[in-house]
Amino acid sequence: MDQLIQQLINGLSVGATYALIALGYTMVYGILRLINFAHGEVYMVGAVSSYYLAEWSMGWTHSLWVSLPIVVVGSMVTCAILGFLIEFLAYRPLRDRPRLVVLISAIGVSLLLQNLAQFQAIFGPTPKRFPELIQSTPVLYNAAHTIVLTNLDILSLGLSLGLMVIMTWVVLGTKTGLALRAVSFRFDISMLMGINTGKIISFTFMFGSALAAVAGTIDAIRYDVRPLMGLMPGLKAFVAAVLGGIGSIPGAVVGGLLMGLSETLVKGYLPSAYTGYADAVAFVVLIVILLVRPTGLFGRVAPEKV
Amino acid sequence: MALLEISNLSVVFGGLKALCDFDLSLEQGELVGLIGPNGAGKTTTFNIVTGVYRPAAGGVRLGGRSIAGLNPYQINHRGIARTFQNIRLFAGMSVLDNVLVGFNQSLRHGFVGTVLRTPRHQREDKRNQDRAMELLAKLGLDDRAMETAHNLPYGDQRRLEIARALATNPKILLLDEPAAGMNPQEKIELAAMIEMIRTQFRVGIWLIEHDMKLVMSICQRITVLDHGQTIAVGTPDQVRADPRVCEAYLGEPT
Amino acid sequence: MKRIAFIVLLVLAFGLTPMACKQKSGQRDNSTGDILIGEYGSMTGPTATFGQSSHEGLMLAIEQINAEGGVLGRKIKIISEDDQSKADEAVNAVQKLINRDGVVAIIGEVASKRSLAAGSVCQKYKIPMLSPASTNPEVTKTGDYIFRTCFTDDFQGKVNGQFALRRGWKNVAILTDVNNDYSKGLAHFFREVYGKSGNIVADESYREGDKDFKAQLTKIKGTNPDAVFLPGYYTDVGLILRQARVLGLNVPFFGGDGWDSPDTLTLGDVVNGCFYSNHYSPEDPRPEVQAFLKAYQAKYNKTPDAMATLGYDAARVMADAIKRAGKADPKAIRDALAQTRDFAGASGIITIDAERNAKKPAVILEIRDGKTHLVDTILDTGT
Amino acid sequence: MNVNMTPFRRLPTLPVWVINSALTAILVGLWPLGRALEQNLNPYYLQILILVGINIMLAVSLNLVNGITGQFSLGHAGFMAVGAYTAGVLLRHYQPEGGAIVPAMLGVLILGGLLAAAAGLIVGIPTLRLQGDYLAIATLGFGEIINVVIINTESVGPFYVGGSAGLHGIPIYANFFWTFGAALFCVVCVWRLAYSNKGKAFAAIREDEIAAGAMGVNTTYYKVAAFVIGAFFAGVAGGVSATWFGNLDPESFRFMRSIEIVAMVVLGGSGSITGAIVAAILLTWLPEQLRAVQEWRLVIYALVLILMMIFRPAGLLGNRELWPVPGRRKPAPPATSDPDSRQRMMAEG
Repeated sequence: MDQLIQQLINGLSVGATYALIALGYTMVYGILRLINFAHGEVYMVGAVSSYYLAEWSMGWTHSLWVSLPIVVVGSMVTCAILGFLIEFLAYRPLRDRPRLVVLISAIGVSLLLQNLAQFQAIFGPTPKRFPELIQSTPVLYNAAHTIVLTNLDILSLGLSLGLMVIMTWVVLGTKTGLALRAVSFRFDISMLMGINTGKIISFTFMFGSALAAVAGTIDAIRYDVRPLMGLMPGLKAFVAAVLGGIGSIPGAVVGGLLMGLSETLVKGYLPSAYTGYADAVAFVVLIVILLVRPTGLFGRVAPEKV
Repeated sequence: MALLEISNLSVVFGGLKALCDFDLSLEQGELVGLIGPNGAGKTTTFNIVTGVYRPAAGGVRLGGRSIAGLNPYQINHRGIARTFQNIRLFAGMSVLDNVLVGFNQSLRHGFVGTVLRTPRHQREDKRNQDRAMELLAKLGLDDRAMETAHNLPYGDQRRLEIARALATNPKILLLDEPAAGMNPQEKIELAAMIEMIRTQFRVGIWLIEHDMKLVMSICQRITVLDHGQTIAVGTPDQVRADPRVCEAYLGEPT
Repeated sequence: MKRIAFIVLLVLAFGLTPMACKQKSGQRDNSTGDILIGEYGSMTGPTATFGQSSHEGLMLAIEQINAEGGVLGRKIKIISEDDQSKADEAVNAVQKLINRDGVVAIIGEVASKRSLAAGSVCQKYKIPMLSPASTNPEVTKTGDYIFRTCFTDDFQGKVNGQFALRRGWKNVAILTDVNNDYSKGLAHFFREVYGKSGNIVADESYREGDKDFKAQLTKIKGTNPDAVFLPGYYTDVGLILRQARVLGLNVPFFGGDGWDSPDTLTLGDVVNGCFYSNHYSPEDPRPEVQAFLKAYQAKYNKTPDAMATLGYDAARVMADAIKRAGKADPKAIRDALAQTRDFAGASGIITIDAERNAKKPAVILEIRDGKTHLVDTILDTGT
Repeated sequence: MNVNMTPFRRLPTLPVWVINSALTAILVGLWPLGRALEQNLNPYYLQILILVGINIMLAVSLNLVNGITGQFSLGHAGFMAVGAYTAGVLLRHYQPEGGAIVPAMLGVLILGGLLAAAAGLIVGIPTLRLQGDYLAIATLGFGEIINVVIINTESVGPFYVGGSAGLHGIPIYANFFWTFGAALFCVVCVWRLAYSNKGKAFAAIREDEIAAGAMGVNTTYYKVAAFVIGAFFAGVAGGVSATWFGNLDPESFRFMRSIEIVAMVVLGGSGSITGAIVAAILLTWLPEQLRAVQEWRLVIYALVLILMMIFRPAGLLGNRELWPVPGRRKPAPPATSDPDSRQRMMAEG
């Protein structure tokens, strides 16, 4: 029983990363119907920049409360700028082109970032441990120490839920959000209605990239930083977004958490011989979801064909 | 029994009855109209008959056999072809290729024959090409055969859609607002062309059209729909005289 | 029309120019000028860490050798090719090194599956290949031109099995990387030895690139092992140990030379009391070891990991073989490589046996307070 | 007679028997040509040439699915893996020799293709209900599943598969003849399917699936057919590569490989068969040329992809071919394989 609870905590903690990345996917996909293949790499850049920011800031301050905001805000700004540049340089010129073309361009960006990060002068291929800013320490545990909840588990879960609320507010409660919804609903018409669609799209990319930076920072602290760290989480987060219903903000979070849970439970409870298949779980889930309920859990229900 | 028999056809969208107890019969060589205000359920009717949507209740029978619930391509094989309200040509393909796709279902050779270019494949390819050119000639599009479909003027695109539908060798042809966007001169030509198709290809034509003049001048019978309900059936004169039709089109008489 | 001309030009420019000036394979004159040695490795891709590390060690060795005047009065020139951590690319790279650059010998790869892929090419063209770190027993079975200067999986797996038995651990859990044949190989031979009298209570796996291991660790913790065998690379060891300690899994972990890296030593408390088998101990007073550590520190400003040490030794063994061969000829170099006896490398005293594998004792190191301490030396696994 | 009005006129084409015998002659001629090349060409360039042949097969077969039928698949490397492992495992197990080599090669290549086609059928029937990006991501997922399965499979019955260590010691029987013979077969098949009356249905589905259905085209059948035929040739290409390299690494069939093939299709021009061939040659040659710039190699490759898409988004050839095709004399505008017209409307104001 204790083990099950621990595995559920493990699963939610892994899922929180997927959820944070999926939020960015869902925003960009919701508005442009584009799989931003480079999104996983933005997450990686978020981790790399927070690594450097932490090194730099801890060089002159020992206060967590000075360092942490610099790291988080700094990497969010870096990634927002990166997201803006990616959209502006690699996607915007292709706005009226078939999706396949945009996808190839996105893949190009993704390859570019991966390989630049592998340069020794930029980051290098070797995983680097995050400077000791926050240690992962158990904060809640039972007497036998069989159930452990760490500060970082709480932080990542709290952040993904908190950001979900903030995003929902941005989309539903602000003027920008209204424009965003309009653009996502009918791109062509909203342009005629005087919405600066270019600006809205830039905003979406910057916002989504900043979210990826948050995920990158948390994972950098929890795990470590490596140039290829964006590959699998990027794919799995996309699956999470589809699972939750792409375009839906709570869907991305729920999808991410479910993905984390299912992976963890497979690893934790299947006989050893089959735990190697855990990576396939994400994709089996994806295919089943797409076939049974293509709109995902929270997706808008398509007009029913009677 | 008539060639196309529709009885008690109903369809529901999210609790809303988009079509209710629709009846129609259509004979070979007949030309029947379907009119009604916007949103009356006209195109929905076409979509059900051609298999795009599935009916909630009611039957569609072609030549005595039920076709309700079949796939669009199966219904086309049984002998119903259609055009679309918003033109849906194979825009990037040539005019000729558009028509050739219509002949696709008549091909008797398989993929192996295609790859080996067997004599039968060659015969069929050549025959279809000749038939396609013949068809295009009848509709006055033969000199545009090699043009890309989306480069055609609007009226020609409408005609190409009809030619493509005729290529599938239908018994019944469903035309969804063929005159939309045409000028009066083109409409006169269209009326003549529909008449020509009806007699030369010996098909039953079922027509959705907003242009009253056109409908009244060529249709033998007319059904009027409003909010999914059939409000009038009859000859053009009968329909024109029906007070409920006037009401539907002009609003409540005051 | 312009477009077609453009394409034809492109094709000509890219495709046909070098085709036209074709040269026959390996007919470069090797008797004068620099001695060309090819190196292929994973400079990019998932295992770039190890490829680059090995490359650094190798370049240090070559630099030293050239500074001392080279071999046979000539300088050694390394031509380095990246294989992106892909087996097919490794074949392309080696083809290029042999047939376009005309190298006399090849050093590479760190990963066994790529050494196996490219090894058959080297064997075909009879160019000696010396792998610094490919541990799969199959690698040198490719042919008589393929050598290695590292342990084999069976040796190191058995060493660890024996060690676990000597420590008196009754219950051991195993955590392997399914994507990594090194890890799987070590686990396989560990089971063979340890499984005879010990009790394997859990046999879990993860996949290269995974970062969260809590699911497996929670499961392992539930089986109450005395120790955990973790035959992975140090890139994962740190993550796994830190997560294990947070979950309260406080038993010793032990593994192979994949652990050897400054990164492992700086892990702090979590790694205290853990063990790994290695080629040498940094405390070893032998001059080869101390000189290497100093030179590496001076050049790269960091402590070497196992890959760097192995790359360094591979280059030195190769240079030594060329010296003994007396000429830069592939066949002569091969014969000299096969004759390598008691070569004093940084990673131990290397003797190439009849199967073209390096024979050298393994040491077991214990990590305590950021330092390694020699606890055992095992040469013969006795099985 | 109006000179400007040039209605349909059949292009002068050679009789089919002439073409068929010419193709057979070329196929037979590949044998001595291959022998001559193998003896005289630098093995490094021969290696690249063979890779070109394998990539042509992959790009052209994927073009049938992605470019011509407009179904966005990202699982091509998965099908390639099925064919590669079939051929590799069987040849390694039975080690045919002497006179048995030719029938064995023919057998394993075809069997590999058929098993890949079967996988295509199993994957295709459910997933082809999906559209656009969803299909792409589902096929990508399928490729990853195949990879995970191979990694976790040491052996099947008496056959050794190798698991994550890869499969080694496959006899090297593939050569120039097998590679380009298979490539020729693949190109001819896809070409004839695409440019026949029957094959018009593939393009019709790309252009407008609903209209194609209403015109009597069994869209599911044709989509699955394109998928299965594409998978077949991917399997054959995998088989050739397995017995050319002599070893298989499960990692080389992951989605990055699929993406490389998609890049060839898009770079050549979606729908253009000769374009796919040109792109396959270019994208095989380019990385080898770039070895000179060492670590900048993949950075430049990535930049080429991005710049190519921005400045030549329709690919090298658009959807044209290098030479005129019967019944397609006037070039069509760049095909927009996108069923969602909304994307097209997204031009910046």
